[in-house]
Amino acid sequence: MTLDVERIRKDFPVLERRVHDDQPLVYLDSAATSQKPRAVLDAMAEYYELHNANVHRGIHTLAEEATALYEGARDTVAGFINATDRSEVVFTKNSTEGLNLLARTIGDSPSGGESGNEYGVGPGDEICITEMEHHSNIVPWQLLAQRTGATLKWIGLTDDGRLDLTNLDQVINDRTKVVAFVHQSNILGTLNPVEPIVRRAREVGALTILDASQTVPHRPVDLQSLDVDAAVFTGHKMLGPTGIGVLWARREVLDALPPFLGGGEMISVVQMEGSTFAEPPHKFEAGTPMIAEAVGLAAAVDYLQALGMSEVAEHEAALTSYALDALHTVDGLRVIGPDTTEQRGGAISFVLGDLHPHDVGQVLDERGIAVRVGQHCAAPVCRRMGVPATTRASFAPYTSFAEIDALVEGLQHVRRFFG
Amino acid sequence: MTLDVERIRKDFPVLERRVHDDQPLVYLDSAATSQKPRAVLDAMAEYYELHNANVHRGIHTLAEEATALYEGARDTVAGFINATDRSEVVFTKNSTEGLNLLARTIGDSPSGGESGNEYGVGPGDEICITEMEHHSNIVPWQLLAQRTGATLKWIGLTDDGRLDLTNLDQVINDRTKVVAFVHQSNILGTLNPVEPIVRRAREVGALTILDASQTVPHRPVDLQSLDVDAAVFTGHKMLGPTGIGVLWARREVLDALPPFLGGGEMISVVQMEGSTFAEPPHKFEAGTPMIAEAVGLAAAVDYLQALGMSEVAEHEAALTSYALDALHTVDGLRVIGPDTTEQRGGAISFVLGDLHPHDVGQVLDERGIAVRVGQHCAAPVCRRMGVPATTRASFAPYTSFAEIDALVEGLQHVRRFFG
Amino acid sequence: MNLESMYQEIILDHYRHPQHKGLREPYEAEVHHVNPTCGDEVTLRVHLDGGTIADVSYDGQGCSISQASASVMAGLIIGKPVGEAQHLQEEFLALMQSQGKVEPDEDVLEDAVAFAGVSKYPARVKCALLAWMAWKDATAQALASAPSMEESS
Amino acid sequence: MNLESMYQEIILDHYRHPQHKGLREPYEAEVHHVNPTCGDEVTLRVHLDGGTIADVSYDGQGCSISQASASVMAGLIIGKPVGEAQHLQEEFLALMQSQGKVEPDEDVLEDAVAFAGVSKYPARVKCALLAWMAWKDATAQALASAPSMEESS
Ligand SMILES: Cc1ncc(COP(=O)(O)O)c(C=O)c1O
Ligand SMILES: Cc1ncc(COP(=O)(O)O)c(C=O)c1O
Repeated sequence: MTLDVERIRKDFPVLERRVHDDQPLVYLDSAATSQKPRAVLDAMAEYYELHNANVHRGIHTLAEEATALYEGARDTVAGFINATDRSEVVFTKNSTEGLNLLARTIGDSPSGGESGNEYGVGPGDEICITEMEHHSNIVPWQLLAQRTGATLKWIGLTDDGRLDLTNLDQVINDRTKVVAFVHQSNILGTLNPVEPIVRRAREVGALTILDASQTVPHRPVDLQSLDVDAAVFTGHKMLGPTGIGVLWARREVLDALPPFLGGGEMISVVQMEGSTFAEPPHKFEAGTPMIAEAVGLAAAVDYLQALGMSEVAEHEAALTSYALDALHTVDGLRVIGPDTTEQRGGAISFVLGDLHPHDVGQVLDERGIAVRVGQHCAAPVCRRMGVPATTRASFAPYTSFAEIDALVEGLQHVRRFFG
Repeated sequence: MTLDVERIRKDFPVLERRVHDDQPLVYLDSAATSQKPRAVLDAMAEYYELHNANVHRGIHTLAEEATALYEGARDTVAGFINATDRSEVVFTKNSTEGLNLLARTIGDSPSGGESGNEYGVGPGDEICITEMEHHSNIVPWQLLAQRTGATLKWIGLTDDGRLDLTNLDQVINDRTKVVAFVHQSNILGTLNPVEPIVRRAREVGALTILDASQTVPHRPVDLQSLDVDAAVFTGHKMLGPTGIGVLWARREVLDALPPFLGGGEMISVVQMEGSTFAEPPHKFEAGTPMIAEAVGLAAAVDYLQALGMSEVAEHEAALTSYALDALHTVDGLRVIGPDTTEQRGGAISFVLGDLHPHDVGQVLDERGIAVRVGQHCAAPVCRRMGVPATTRASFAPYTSFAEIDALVEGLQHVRRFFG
Repeated sequence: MNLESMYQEIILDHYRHPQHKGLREPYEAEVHHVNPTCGDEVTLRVHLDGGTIADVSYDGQGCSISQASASVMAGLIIGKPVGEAQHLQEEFLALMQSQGKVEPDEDVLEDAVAFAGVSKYPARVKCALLAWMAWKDATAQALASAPSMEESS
Repeated sequence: MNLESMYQEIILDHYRHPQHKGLREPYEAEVHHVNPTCGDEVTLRVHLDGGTIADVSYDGQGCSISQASASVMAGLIIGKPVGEAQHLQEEFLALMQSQGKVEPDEDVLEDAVAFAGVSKYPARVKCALLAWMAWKDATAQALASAPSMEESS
């Protein structure tokens, strides 16, 4: 069954928006953040209008309702990614916090056997990432390496923007303690093979962390069957609100890592002299959580599941195929990243002759077309691909084929404008 | 001018709520979380329906609008607390994150002069808190002490629930590097004197951190004139949404501390080999921020400012005075914390004979009265005051005198119920 | 009225007059459990005698539900074979997690059926379970420290 | 149409034919500034000669606005006394921060008035300012390394 995009678009209020001289909005920036269906906005408004209270701490009616909604959201998310247990789902403020939570708590764990944590790192240990990571999966590991004396390594890229796995067995080796990599690149659109990387990481006993920010919103993702140890994703890219993300990790990993932030909700007994901590997931959820946001995220998951993630993936694959063909008709346009539909998602970066993406984006905007321009929080990719920046069009379930036509016409106009 | 509470109540949709057998809601749990006026919900809905985009990274219309709204929210908050500069306002997910940000980055700073950071701590150094802190201002410092070898000290309490400052000069001494204390206790209602503590901390050169979570929502707070180095507060307690808080710190403090979370937005140049960082506030705002939440928080600030913070404080002082008198008419009721209106805010804890607060709260709930029962994330206070837990009634601008009457009647009923 | 479904007379009775309360010798294991949000605490000892729960003694503070539950539990399991007591614990746990949707078996749970109403109040379920969880923990420790007993149970 | 208020012919001209571009000797200070979101970069050198901006040379990559702005700036300030150039920088900064609400003084800013339209596009203001900020930074460094010049400026 294919998606009924016209019907879907009616669920998204912002798609009625007109910009500049009454141009209808053509929103092709969903990889930066997605738009939200009314069901998500309604769920949050209903939370605030009927049930708002702090969670876990109260016995009055609103507190019980709010707690049930918040913990219910955890169940919804756990089901969506096929977690073994709801306690493996930790709510964070975004993907970035989830990755930093891991890097910080790994850094707090003394490395090596006896004294404690098997996940700790220190001098001589290596952390492996890739050259196509979002800054949020680079900088936390650089900071961890600085703090602990561990060394950061990375898997390089091929010229067409895929991971170069030829030297995988050297890059991931007996010294490697952590392998953190992106499921789908937000700039190149490349969908990475999880299996060979996880297999190699398992061989050397490294912890595997998947940045699933760009896949969970766009295709079925079963974290159990991907066999990674931990993964992150972010609500605002999956039709949900800002201010919420998810860290999922196997229960034994959450049990072994020390707490990240200290405060209300994450404790068991607090005395001035010292404290003990709650079990996961609450161990990692200090302070008043993002309650309304969790409710909104659960509504987004329900919405996506009603569409069907396979149908979403199919629709976006069709858009991508159509867009790649259409973009090739534009003179001087070069796709940065995989130029075919194989193992890639609906985020397409390109350059147009020697025009700077800023100028391209500005002229497109004047026609109501919203694309992202710049380095997309992935500066090393630009450096590697030899471009200062790119223009990127990215898709979501509400993206229509007509919007791709508008983009291509817009690009023709850009060429004329700068003559 | 006094607040027109009946008019104000109409702005809060949840106050129409009925619970159990059609009992009107009597919400006396605002210290846990406040309710939200329609203006806040509308501001967030409007953001999502018209302007939603990721911030700082785009040049298309929506991205510029979203960025302007987000950065505008920073200006609004900076004005509200009288910050010297907007770059001193860092958005966090709640107060707890702000306190942990400080504790973590202080922990990352090597202590002592030459190697770098003047704010670092190590063995021999002391951190001073008080015995009336919320767990969120205890546990981060315990964890910091554990990580660095520094020692945690605290200012004790008097029997009527005030800070015992008699030995202030010993507790804060030449070894003290950080003094972190609560402006108003969430459990006792005590309003603490900032001036003598800051004066002593300045004498010994310690960094001063104020947990203003319970004052910023309820009275005028001018952080410049309080002369602290840093302060935190949280959106959901000040008529704003969940998922957002504020860390304010003097610019030189933010400049000197290393980054907390690494990722998008907080960087200047990212290379695989190493990165440089943005200036404050962005240095401390890694990842996609809480955009809609910042917009909602700004609307909450606007709403509070329209009421007038002095008027809010006056109204809550009148409620507190009325409530203390009324509660004293209940047989066997004992106030835990200051039993007068002096230097205290609108959060009143009490015990009722030897009835457990859980039972008290449960019977009140059946009559629609929402109070908090338990340890209020301040277990050491309960231990110090010799009670296992308390029942707490707490107020906000929308709290009416009739609600306090309902509470007192409810408590009479509780006594009868348990015979 | 809902509230009376929770505060059954039998619960209030046990609360006012707790049975088997106080810490006694001998015992093979002692545990201390808390409910961090509300400050309920229980210290509980288990004394096994050849596969039988010879004594359960406890002390603590907490709300009516947690106090009454400890009292009812002690009366129910003292003198029972370990296996049967474990079965009772599971039955009680299931009842508490039922959100009021399960009809409890009075022949098995006796006075403990009075807690059925509590299962509709999620925040109070922890109170009702506090003593039971402490007992489960203590019994596991007692069995572990005396492996020969486990066989005979 | 708005867009043409930003992409004035004069800006596109400077973009297509940048003036004073390329790094030259001698110089007292060199800086490298970037705009992290979009990858714009500029390397810029300042050569002072007794209180006068003897040369400003630069290289870099970026959008039409950042490239044209560097070109216009160099043409405007080369040969000017340091104090006057600093004044120009402040005027240009004020114009860029005006959100299109200030009427620029063509007698002072000359070709740089063409950037008035850019001030309505907050995301592009950084592009227009990149070279100016680099110049300000480099000049401060050059002055610091040769304090005698500062006096004569
Ligand atoms: C005094 C005080 N500090 C800190 C906090 C923590 O706030 P949050 O849970 O929003 O992080 C609270 C409220 O829970 C509080 O009352
Ligand atoms: C692949 C990838 N990882 C991580 C992130 C960071 O997500 P957030 O900014 O929500 O933390 C993003 C998006 O910005 C992303 O595309």
